[in-house]
Amino acid sequence: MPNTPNGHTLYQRVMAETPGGDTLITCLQCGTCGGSCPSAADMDATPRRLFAMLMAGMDDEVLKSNTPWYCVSCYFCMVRCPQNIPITEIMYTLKQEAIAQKYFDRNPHTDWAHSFIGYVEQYGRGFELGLATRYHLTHNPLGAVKKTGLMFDLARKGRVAMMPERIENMPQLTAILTEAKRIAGGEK
Amino acid sequence: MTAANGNGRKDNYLYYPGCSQRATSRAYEKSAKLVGQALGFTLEEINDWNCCGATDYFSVNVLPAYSLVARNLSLAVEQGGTRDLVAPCSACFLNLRKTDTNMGKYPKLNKQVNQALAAGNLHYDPGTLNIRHLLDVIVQDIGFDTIEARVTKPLTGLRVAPYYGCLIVRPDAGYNTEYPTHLDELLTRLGATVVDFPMKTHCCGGHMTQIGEDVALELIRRLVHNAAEYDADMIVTLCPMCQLNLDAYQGQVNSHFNTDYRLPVLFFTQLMGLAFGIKPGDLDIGSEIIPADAALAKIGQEAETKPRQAVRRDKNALPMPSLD
Amino acid sequence: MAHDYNEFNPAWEERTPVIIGLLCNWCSYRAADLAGTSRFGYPATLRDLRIMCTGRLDPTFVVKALREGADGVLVMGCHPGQCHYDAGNYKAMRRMALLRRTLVQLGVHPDRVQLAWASASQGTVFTEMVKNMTETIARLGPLNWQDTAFDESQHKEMEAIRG
Amino acid sequence: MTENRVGVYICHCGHNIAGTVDVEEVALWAAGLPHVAVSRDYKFMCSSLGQELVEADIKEQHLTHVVVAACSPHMHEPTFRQACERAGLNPYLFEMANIREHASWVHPNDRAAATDKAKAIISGSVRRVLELSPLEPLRAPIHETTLVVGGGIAGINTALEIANAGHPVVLVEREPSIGGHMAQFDKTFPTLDCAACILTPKMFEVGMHPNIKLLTYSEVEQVDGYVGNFTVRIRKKARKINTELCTGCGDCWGRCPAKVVDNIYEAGIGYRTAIYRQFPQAVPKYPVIDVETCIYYKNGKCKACEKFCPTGAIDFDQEDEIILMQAGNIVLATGYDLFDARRIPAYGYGRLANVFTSMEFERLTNATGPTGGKVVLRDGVTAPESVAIIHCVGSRDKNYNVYCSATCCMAALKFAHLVKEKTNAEVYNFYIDMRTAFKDYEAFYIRLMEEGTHFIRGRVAEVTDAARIPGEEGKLIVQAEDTLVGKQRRIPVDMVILMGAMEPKDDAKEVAYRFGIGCSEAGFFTERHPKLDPVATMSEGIFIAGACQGPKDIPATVGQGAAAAARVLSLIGQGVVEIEPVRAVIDESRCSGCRICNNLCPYNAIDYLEEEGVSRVNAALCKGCGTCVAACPSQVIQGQHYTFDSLMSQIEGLLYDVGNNQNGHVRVMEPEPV
Repeated sequence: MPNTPNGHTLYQRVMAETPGGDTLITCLQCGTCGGSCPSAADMDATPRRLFAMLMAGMDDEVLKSNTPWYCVSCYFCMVRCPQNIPITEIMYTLKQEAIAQKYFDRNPHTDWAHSFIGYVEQYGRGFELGLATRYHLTHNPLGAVKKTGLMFDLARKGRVAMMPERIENMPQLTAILTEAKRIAGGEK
Repeated sequence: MTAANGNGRKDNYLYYPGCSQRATSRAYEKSAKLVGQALGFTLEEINDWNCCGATDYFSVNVLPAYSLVARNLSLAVEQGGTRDLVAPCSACFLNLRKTDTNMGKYPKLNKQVNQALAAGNLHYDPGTLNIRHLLDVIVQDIGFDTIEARVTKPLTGLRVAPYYGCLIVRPDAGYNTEYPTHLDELLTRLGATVVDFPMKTHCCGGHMTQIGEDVALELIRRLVHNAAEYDADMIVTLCPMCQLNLDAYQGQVNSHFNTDYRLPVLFFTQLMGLAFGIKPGDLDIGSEIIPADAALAKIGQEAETKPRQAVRRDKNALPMPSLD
Repeated sequence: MAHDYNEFNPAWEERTPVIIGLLCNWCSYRAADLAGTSRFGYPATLRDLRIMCTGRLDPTFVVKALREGADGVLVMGCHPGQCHYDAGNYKAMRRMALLRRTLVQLGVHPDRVQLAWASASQGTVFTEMVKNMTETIARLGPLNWQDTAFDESQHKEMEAIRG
Repeated sequence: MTENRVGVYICHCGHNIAGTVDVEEVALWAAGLPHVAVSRDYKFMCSSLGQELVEADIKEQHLTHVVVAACSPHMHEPTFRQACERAGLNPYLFEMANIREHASWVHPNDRAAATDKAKAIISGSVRRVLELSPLEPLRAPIHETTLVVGGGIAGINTALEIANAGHPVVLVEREPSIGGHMAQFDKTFPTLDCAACILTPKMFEVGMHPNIKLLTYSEVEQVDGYVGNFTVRIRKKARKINTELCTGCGDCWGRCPAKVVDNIYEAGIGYRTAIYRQFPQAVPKYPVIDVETCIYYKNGKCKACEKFCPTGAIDFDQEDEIILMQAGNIVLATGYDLFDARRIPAYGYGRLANVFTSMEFERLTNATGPTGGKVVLRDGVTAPESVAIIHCVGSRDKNYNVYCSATCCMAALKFAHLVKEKTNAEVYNFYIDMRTAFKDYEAFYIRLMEEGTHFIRGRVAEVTDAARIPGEEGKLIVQAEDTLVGKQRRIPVDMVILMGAMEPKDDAKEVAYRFGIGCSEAGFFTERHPKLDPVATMSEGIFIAGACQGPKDIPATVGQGAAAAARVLSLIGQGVVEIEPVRAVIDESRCSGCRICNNLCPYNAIDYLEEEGVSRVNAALCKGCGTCVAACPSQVIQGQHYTFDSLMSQIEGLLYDVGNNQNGHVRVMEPEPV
């Protein structure tokens, strides 16, 4: 069943929500993106195939796909795309859609992203130690042990901040983000 | 506008450090400031800047992510008018630039972001700032000749693999998006031997080291393998994320793939500092996980062999096309 | 593609902007033709006429168009250096500079009269120019410039002098 | 004076206009315009029935003026002018209202706005047509000589067709020999004919033809005039060879010590000497000295060629020659450039030794090429065991050229065959879509499949020498998504061939400007009509043929060459051309003799008559731009057909529904803030 919030297909929403995303309609299916992608081997569908699925209305499969989550944002596909489709940005939109529609409510990627955003929204800045700790302890306790050694190495070299830095005008940032979320919500 | 003193050079740049500069890449900030001092420019930090959102904020909610970045742009304009805004981190550079560009290109985005900014009594008109990477400033505004003239301890004998990473050249920052050469040229002017490094703009794995380690370790392996194949003594980076991934995860790459790479990874500003005669300690050399001292000890020594080059020529060969 | 010009200026209650286009036969008229054959859409604000060359631009045409009710005039020719008649567009440039200055003295915003270039192959350039000009005029609002410079008797006099 | 009776005709153009503009309503409305006697709408005005409608009305309704609202005047103005003339109405009392290109096609989603705009355009045209005066076209004889620019297969064919019909031709070629790109090729697809075997006889025929004057190593610098009477200035560059004496024996280039890379004929993979003949079958047979690389021109010494020349034909002091000629018609057959593959860094051309361009490969596989036809790697000796051929390099790509270059798929198949034949290497074709239209092409594709060529559907992402796994070391790795499998593949090969796009010549835009014709944004010359008039241009008497008009293969190029020749021959057959009487005329009785117009005229067509103290336009030189008309302070210069009154009236007409014309109220305005 296609997901059609507001009566739009996922394909239409992706094109509307991504800056420059309307070029997706001109995809030649040439595979330059899938050929360029450094993590294509781990994706269940190459970006090209994902776009074909998107156009075919296979919304459910698209939102379930791990493809956007393996995107490393290297922008190779985007600069090589013969149709100038902002593929990397479309991957961001697809992740956003998958989260919003609860397809990827909890997985390593979203957990990491949510932990990261949590710190940003709380302090205004990223906090690597806290982030890694929070994420790995909640999500991946086994991995956390491995990471502890690494964190220790970094700490020994003075490369870990022990306390998060908080920006001064946190209320201002909160107000901006709240408003942005309200606008984004209203659009859907 | 600040007074330009020749060659488009300016005394003072607005500076967006980014979160890493306060933790894992302190060495980068420290060396960048010292190099700036040596070359006669200062970096003026934007007051109360916030995180650029990295890649993760953009994957969850695009509009708040743009708004998050735009707050920094707005604060920068309040502080410095229309000056160049410099970011040393490639990811920050990309996000700041992307926000500015896309706000200019897509009126709807511009309107919405400014609507969000208004909630914090801020506003940003796209195109007001010129957002630049630190390397671009050093190469374009200071210029190779000035830099070369400042070199007191040339890095002769040191073989370096210039690693640009993705985000300083892509999607479009005015340089060749796949095979840039400005870092190569800079390192050559410092006296180092630049090795062929076909993977120079390939991905370091980004945040995948945290969430998809197998993917990331393979990407790091490719880079380190390629640099080693061309006999580099070290990899030189310009991005905190690249440095962290290649340096801190090299050990894990070795255990994962049963390899034995020991390639130190330094920031280009650290090498500039060394060439300018600044003390290694002041440049935070030693804070890398794979120690650079053995590689740095080669400076000034005669190399035993020539590094391998990609193009091997033969006297029967057909002419090669020129690259001009 | 109906436009709501009120968004730019509330004065567009009763009508939409009207721009007179003076297009040279060799470059910009063909660019407009190309925009048509390529089906590039643009606002229906432009009403154009063909002159052989922008060198034929008589400032009277522009004043006439504004007096007859146009909100703006767009003159388009070949790119500098590519005039079919060598340098007619440079002559247009000079006349235009003077004309715009004069129009300001008559109380007309100079942006209402613009000179631009599009080669025969630049359907997109032509389209963009019409869009930009329309937006400019939309922001400025209706001109309704009806005999402000002359009253009717003076006008007759001028006609008489002209013969 | 007779009463003005205007006929207005609104064309539906099928759905092209009627689909957007309410043509019936417009016709009804137009009937109410002042002086309009007849107003009709009709399905296709340009059809013979549509034209007859106009003709009948002119006769029966006694029309004095006609307006047809349809397509661009550049399309059908001549059609309706002829119709008027047939019915006895002076054709210059006709006006075309462009409601297709300028209305229905550009406002497709707004019927009301498109209809309103159509009315305004028609209103303007009706007002304008009433101000027009009858004119007679100027007539001029057609000069019999034809100038053909470009000596590739298109130009050769055009020149031969015209010359064989008995008319003189001047063929100008920039390079030292004619032959063009075809002379560089080894085989031609799909028949695998030897290119030289079929081209050389034609080149020879051109060289010997009594009606063809061949000017090689020459360029057209300036073109003036109009159809039937072009004046052309040609620079014949100094060959430094006295061709009267030279026998083409080859002793000179055999002794020349300056060896340089031949970037033109050998596509950069072979060498030539400073004095050289491009290839053995060159026409003409004479060599040329390249002064850029000749040692004598650098340091004043050497002259080896002069010493060994048996006939004393070397002339170091020879200078460029300027040739002025008259031509009645011009055919441009200037060809194409191959895409510069260095522009795509991901494919590594110039950086990775064994990445070749398609033209490099043509020379490599050509028996007269630098390796004697052996297919080897850049080291000059090793035969490849595996070869990747990449399609669409610089074609179908918004970053470079959006169009399909049309010939590369077939050329790639040809290469695959030649590689297989000569080296038995594995060949991988990476394509987006295989395009093998036209006669016998698909059969060739099937044949290549049967030969065992691998076809991978996927545009190559990158070519790299960065080995990832052991099997890749020392190879070029071609990385692409195999889109039919849906997986990324890395194929290690020894050689990569890039099928570069066919691009307009780098100076195509300058050439178009010089000859007064249009070109696309990319730089391909624009034909008068893409389907029905593919070799004519918007400029009368100037025709185009071959790849300068757009990418095409040899059969299509040859066809266009013949088509251009036929168009030229029909004009020569007419003997006389009619020229638009759009000219400036000075009312000498009112000219004050200020002479402002004299200096403004770009053609020096205005003379000052000292005795009369007035200026006069020389109609033969005037081209009707109107600059003087606009500048005359006494307004006594009239631009025929574009008179002051006609344009002023058209403006009034265009604005019939706004401003004063609508409600007539007068308002004094506050100055606008600037």
